[in-house]
Amino acid sequence: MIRRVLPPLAPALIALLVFVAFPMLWVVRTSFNELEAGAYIVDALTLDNYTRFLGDSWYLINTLWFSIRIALIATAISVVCAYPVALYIARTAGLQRNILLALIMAPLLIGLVTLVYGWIVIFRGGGLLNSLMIALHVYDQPVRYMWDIKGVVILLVYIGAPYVVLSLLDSIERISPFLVEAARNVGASRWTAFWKIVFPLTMPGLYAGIVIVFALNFSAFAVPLMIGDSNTQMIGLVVYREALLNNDLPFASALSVIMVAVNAMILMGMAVFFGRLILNRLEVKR
Amino acid sequence: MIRFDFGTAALRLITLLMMTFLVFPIAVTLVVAVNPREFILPPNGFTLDWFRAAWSSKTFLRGMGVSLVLGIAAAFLANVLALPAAMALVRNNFPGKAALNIILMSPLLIPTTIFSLALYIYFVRIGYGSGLLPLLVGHTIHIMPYALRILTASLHNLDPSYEEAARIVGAGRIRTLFSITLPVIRTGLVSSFALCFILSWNDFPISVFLAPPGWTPLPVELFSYIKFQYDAVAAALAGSLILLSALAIVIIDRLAGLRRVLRS
Amino acid sequence: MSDDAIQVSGVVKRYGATTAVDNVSFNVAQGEFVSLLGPSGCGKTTTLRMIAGFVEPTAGALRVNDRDVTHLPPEKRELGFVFQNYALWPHMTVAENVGFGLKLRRKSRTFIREKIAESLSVTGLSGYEDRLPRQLSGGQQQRVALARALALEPQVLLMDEPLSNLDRALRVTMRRELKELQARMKMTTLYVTHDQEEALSLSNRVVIMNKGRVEQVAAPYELYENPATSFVADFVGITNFLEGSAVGVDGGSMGVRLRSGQVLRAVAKTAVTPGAEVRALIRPERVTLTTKPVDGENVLSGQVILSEYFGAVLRYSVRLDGGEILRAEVHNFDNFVETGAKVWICVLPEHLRIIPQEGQG
Amino acid sequence: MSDDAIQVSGVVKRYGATTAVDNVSFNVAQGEFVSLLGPSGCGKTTTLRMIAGFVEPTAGALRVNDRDVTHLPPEKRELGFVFQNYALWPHMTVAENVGFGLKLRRKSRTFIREKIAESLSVTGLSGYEDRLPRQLSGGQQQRVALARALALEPQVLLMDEPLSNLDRALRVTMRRELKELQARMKMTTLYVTHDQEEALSLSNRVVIMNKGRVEQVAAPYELYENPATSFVADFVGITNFLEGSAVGVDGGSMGVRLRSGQVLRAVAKTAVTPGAEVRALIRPERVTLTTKPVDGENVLSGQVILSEYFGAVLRYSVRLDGGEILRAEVHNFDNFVETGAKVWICVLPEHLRIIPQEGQG
Amino acid sequence: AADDCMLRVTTWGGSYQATYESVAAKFEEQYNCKIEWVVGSSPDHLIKARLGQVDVVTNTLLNSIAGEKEGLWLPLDPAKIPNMANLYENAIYSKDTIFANVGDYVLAYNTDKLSKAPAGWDDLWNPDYKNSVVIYGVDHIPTLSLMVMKAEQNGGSIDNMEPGIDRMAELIKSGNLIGMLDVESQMVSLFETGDAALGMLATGRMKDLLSKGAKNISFVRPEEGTFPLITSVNIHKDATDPDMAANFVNYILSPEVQVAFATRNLYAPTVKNAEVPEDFEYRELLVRNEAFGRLFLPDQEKITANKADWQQRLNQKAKR
Ligand SMILES: Nc1ncnc2c1ncn2[C@@H]1O[C@H](COP(=O)(O)OP(=O)(O)OP(=O)(O)O)[C@@H](O)[C@H]1O
Ligand SMILES: Nc1ncnc2c1ncn2[C@@H]1O[C@H](COP(=O)(O)OP(=O)(O)OP(=O)(O)O)[C@@H](O)[C@H]1O
Ligand SMILES: [Mg+2]
Ligand SMILES: [Mg+2]
Repeated sequence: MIRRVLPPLAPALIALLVFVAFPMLWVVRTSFNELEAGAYIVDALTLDNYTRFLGDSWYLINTLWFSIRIALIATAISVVCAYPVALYIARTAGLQRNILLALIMAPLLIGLVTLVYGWIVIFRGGGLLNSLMIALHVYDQPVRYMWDIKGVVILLVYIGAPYVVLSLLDSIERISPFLVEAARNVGASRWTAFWKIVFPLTMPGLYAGIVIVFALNFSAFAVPLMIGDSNTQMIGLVVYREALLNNDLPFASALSVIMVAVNAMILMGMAVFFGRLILNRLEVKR
Repeated sequence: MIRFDFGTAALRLITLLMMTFLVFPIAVTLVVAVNPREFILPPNGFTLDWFRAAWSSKTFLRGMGVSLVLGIAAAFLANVLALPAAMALVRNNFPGKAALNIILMSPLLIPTTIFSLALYIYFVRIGYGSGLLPLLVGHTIHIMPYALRILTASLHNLDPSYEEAARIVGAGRIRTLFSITLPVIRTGLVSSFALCFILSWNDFPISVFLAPPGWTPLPVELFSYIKFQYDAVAAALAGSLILLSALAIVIIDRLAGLRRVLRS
Repeated sequence: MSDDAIQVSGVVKRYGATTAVDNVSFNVAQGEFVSLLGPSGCGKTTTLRMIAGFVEPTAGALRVNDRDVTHLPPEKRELGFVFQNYALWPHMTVAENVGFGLKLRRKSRTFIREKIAESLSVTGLSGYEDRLPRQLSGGQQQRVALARALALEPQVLLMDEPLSNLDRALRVTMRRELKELQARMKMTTLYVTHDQEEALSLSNRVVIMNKGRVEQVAAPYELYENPATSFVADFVGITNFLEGSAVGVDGGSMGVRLRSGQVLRAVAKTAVTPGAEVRALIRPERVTLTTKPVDGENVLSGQVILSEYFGAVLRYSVRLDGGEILRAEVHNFDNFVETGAKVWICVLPEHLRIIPQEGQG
Repeated sequence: MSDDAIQVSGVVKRYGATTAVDNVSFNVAQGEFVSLLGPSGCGKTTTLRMIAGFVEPTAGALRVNDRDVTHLPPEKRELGFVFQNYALWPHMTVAENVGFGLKLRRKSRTFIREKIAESLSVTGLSGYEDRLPRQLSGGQQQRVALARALALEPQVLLMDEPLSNLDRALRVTMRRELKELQARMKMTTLYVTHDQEEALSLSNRVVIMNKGRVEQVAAPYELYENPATSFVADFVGITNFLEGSAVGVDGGSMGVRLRSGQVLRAVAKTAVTPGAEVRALIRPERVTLTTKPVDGENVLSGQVILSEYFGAVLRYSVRLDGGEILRAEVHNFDNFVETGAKVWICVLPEHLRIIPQEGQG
Repeated sequence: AADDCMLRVTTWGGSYQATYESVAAKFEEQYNCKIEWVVGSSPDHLIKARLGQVDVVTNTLLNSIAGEKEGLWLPLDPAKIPNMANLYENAIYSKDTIFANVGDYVLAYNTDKLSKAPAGWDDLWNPDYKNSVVIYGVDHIPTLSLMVMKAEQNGGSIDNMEPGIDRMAELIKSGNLIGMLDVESQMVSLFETGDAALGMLATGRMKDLLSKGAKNISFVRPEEGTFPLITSVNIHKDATDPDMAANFVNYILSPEVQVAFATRNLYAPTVKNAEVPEDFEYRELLVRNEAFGRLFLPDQEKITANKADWQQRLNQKAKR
């Protein structure tokens, strides 16, 4: 087994060892250092950086739990938005398909940095979104989207949804239509056939999408940086600020170590959950 | 055939809404890019000044070139690393597989800022502080887990007998991979490549640390630019990118169509 | 007409330039067992899939139990269906596959459990409940597909070669079980097969298809003994065709002059004009073959060029002195005739069937 | 031993708790045609896949053309293989599927084109060159799979039920083509089938498998006439088993006392101790059935309880007065016997085969 | 030769780099030495300096101080940098660090929305300006400086920040703020579109606004003082060619380059002999004379040491 499994995994594992594990040793080491006044880093062996975060319920609630919550919410919305689109695209072909795929990828291709212009025009107090909503009588006072968590979530969805579509497509396309027919034949409506047959079989793609988008969201910093306010304490942004604006590398390193641990636990949880749910069944070897 | 006609109308509507959601900001950006008053809507005229400025900026053009080359190279390398790993993971059940999966996903767990900083410091320590290698490695490693996930999903539904059939007519592992496996999972492969390219194309933190002088990718150039300068030049650049992608799609479609015509 | 469970009227299916099914019409009465028999690619599966609602006909109408179902979605048609390629849901165990339809019908848990157990035991799969489809052999998968359809006890059951991957012994058993089930539950059954034995032994009537068209619809005996076309004659059982011209047509009797000039006497069942080009059809099992010279009417001589052993049957191919190849089947034999041996062949006049040569008006 | 093309020695395959193949050994000589015959799920496919190198045996060794291939990758084994589920490459046309192996061997374009055309014409698929697999019917797909293997003219060909989805007429034709091809190209062939007719008519020898084990390896006639176990007897053709005890064993002759007390005389081929529990095996086609009372040795009377029509064959199930069910086949018949009719049955002593009852030491 | 001589100089991207590049050719020619621009954000400059990847560091004052503590810099030698003699006295921060140029953060306002010019920073708290005030994010020096200023004005000091933090929390809770922004250019657009009535703005951005023809935006420098935006320069201790680095620093301090940054980027000169042309349209935007004296520059070391703590306390107080 080892003989068969190791060679194909070796290049990736070696790359990870050399370019992730070794550099991360430095991060772990730095996380035990001290920061003197004036952003001066001193070699030390202290747990202060960890206790500063983990021992402070304010950080735990407003940064860690906040980030997890926002990442989960944005991921969930992305999935809900992207799934039907992926279903639709899977049924198209030729030019229509290419156009749809292009449109899906366009926002990512153009990049957040430039699209922020468009978003400001849409989001700002007297912007297009508020004008529209007020005109439609959804609400009558301008709502704050820009420099607010609402905008951050919308933007995370805006960026996340295309990734979900991309990761779902192949799973959807490879489902044999006979399986759906068989379900329809035993009395399943389209809807039931979808939920009981198609949906479970798209789980591999869905899982991929969720993992990707959750990881992106959880460590996001560009979106909260540009769309968020000082109160959007997304942990990725906090790391960015501590490392780059406050020069507090020890604290940023400790935060990173914590993030890696939390992230790994969440992803591990997802792996177990999805594995139990379906993936294990699809992985049985013939 | 009743493929997946689950409420076609509803699906079409949702897709339409989603596309609007995705495209609307782009459209607005385009309007900004031809609006003499930039962000003040409605536009009071039409100008190509911003476009002209964008296209006469050597930094942007060079940045675009760098991002393009970098994205393609990194996406390629990431998939090359991820594909065999994905195959090994999907085809075999062994103890510790879940843990291995997480290890392979590790670049995804580390905040990009710290990852790139650590990688940068590491490269300097081992004496490769400058040059293109760190930049390429950084991008490749960062996007590899994404490729791994998408390819794994693709391989889940692949019937192994396709490969067996190729092996038995004399194709070695490599030939089977290229002639059978890859074509069969091509949607997944294209998705994976596209996703990797986009991730690299959009990356900011890794490039900030690892890009050697003269090889600054577009997002870094753009971010530096808009940090202070707030005009529609960047919007015009976005507009140019939209038009370029549209052109690329038409060309690809033509080529694909052409191939189909030639075959029949 | 109201006791027809299935009515197929003028149904056509085109895929681009290919016409898979071309103006097919037939009925299946309540409780009847009808087989669709025909060569590979003749449109059997397509016809069945149109009835089930998976494929929309290009033209024509379909009625099931006196309802026009032409545009009804499959789940409203209340038909059982067994797929040629099994179409088992890969993420469900055997038990879940079989129980899925019952669960949709909101049956009680105990009822479902019992029904699953019952269907699996009928198909010889007890003990496989928790396997996943890909852990089963081809034949086991096919049986799960069958069990899945049977569990719902449908009034009308459509089956697409449900036994093709089973071994002969199991096929015989399953065939009996199926027949018995069908009789007990009075299921109207439309059965696609390429196996004439299966079609003949199971069916009340058989629909013979060829190139998208119906060639003949008849009861098994009728079909075998009075094939309407030489295609049917050849497809339903093995047939020898000897070409010649009609001579001495006389009341109930007539002769066929073969290429060799020899005349075979036959019982005339259809009107043939003397001198017309005809074909004499002889079933291999109706031929008597000896290695000793015989004299008399309807004796042909020739040489054995191939012998095939099938256990209960020995089949010889004989090159007649006129050059034609004739196949003869021998049952209950104790000696083999060597290849190359000279043999004499007798055919009784009542076992010769004469049909006009086709494609000549 | 060096003229054995395939040697399978003590091969075992376990999937967790299931033992799919259990200590299987057999050889296939150069140019020989051997079939693996057995019920669904008995391990035929698994055995074949181990020889091809797709599945690694848990234990045992495999040799092909005197090379130990147990750990060789499939592409180094130089075998042809036809898959039970076709495994056509979905992204390649029919021609590309067939030509792929040739392209790997760097043959010239014209050569490849000709070979493709040839293989497709042998399998009756000319004109389908540019179709994609999904545009073909089940049988057509199976033929492409066959053409793909044949195009390479392999020295050793493994086939997993290559004809199971074909209609009978085509199957008979393909069978002949295959046999002829095999003889012409002297391909060593190992053929998995669940169809005993196919196995008997095609093979030089047949390996009978049951529950992962080999039951008997023998030439077709031997197998049919002298089955080693009642499993083989039953699986290879239909067999009647009548249970009783041995009486009057006397040189070449012996008797079996049935439950009804009646004694059947048989030619004794194996040594049996008087009084031993035995089974008398009678092939249905060896039975003579009449509606008129007959007297004499080895006549049993009973009542027809089921008749099945197969065209050339009519099969009756008769409940004997002793209660046993006996099946009789009638060929070349002109009348049917009604269900419920009283019938008399004769068996010749030389057509009775006596075996000890199994599981009794 | 030009091939061997190469000077690695950090710069911010965009217009700053553009100005640098516009004056570099002359230097490169004169000293036959190529300049390689290391573009990045301020923290990158420090990190790259830590790793010895640069020769001359254009920096923020905070980073210069941090680097100084870590011993990253070479003392600047007036003998090798003759132009240092022209520096204003307070433009020499330490033996390692001098100011290359200085901008400031002024109080910008929309003349359509405010009938008269705001009197001071306290106007940001004015309840009339609901949802129309912009200030920089809490990590940014102007906001931190404002916090210190408010602490001092309310009975506290940089060592007793409670009053300042309270005051800032009030501002956050007042509902006046459109946002505390991390991206400067977004503030420009807020003024441009009329969303913002009042707020902080760097003089460089103010110029962007004015040059775009935003006639309804004006600015004041409150009596309390404005917050400086300082560009400092250091020479790295491991510079490959310290003399050439000194030459470059000297060149930065030349009137020519000083005026270039003044006219192009609105960074006021730090040398006495740099004459900004009289006809320069945005002369008013350059911080000069008594305004220069009123620049509010609290103890940078204390700020860096404590700002994380202040931020957290502020966030807790503002309870958002
Ligand atoms: N999607 C399709 N596109 C084009 N042609 C098709 C398509 N599906 C089926 N056909 C063609 O229609 C004809 C009838 O196919 P069908 O599957 O009904 O045959 P069948 O009688 O079931 O054969 P088999 O016994 O081999 O399964 C075949 O010639 C096949 O190639
Ligand atoms: N991956 C697997 N895991 C567990 N059991 C398996 C697996 N693959 C096959 N089996 C079992 O091994 C046995 C032999 O399977 P195999 O496919 O060899 O049968 P077969 O003789 O080819 O049958 P058929 O004629 O139905 O195709 C079966 O009982 C099957 O359920
Ligand atoms: Mg079919
Ligand atoms: Mg099998």
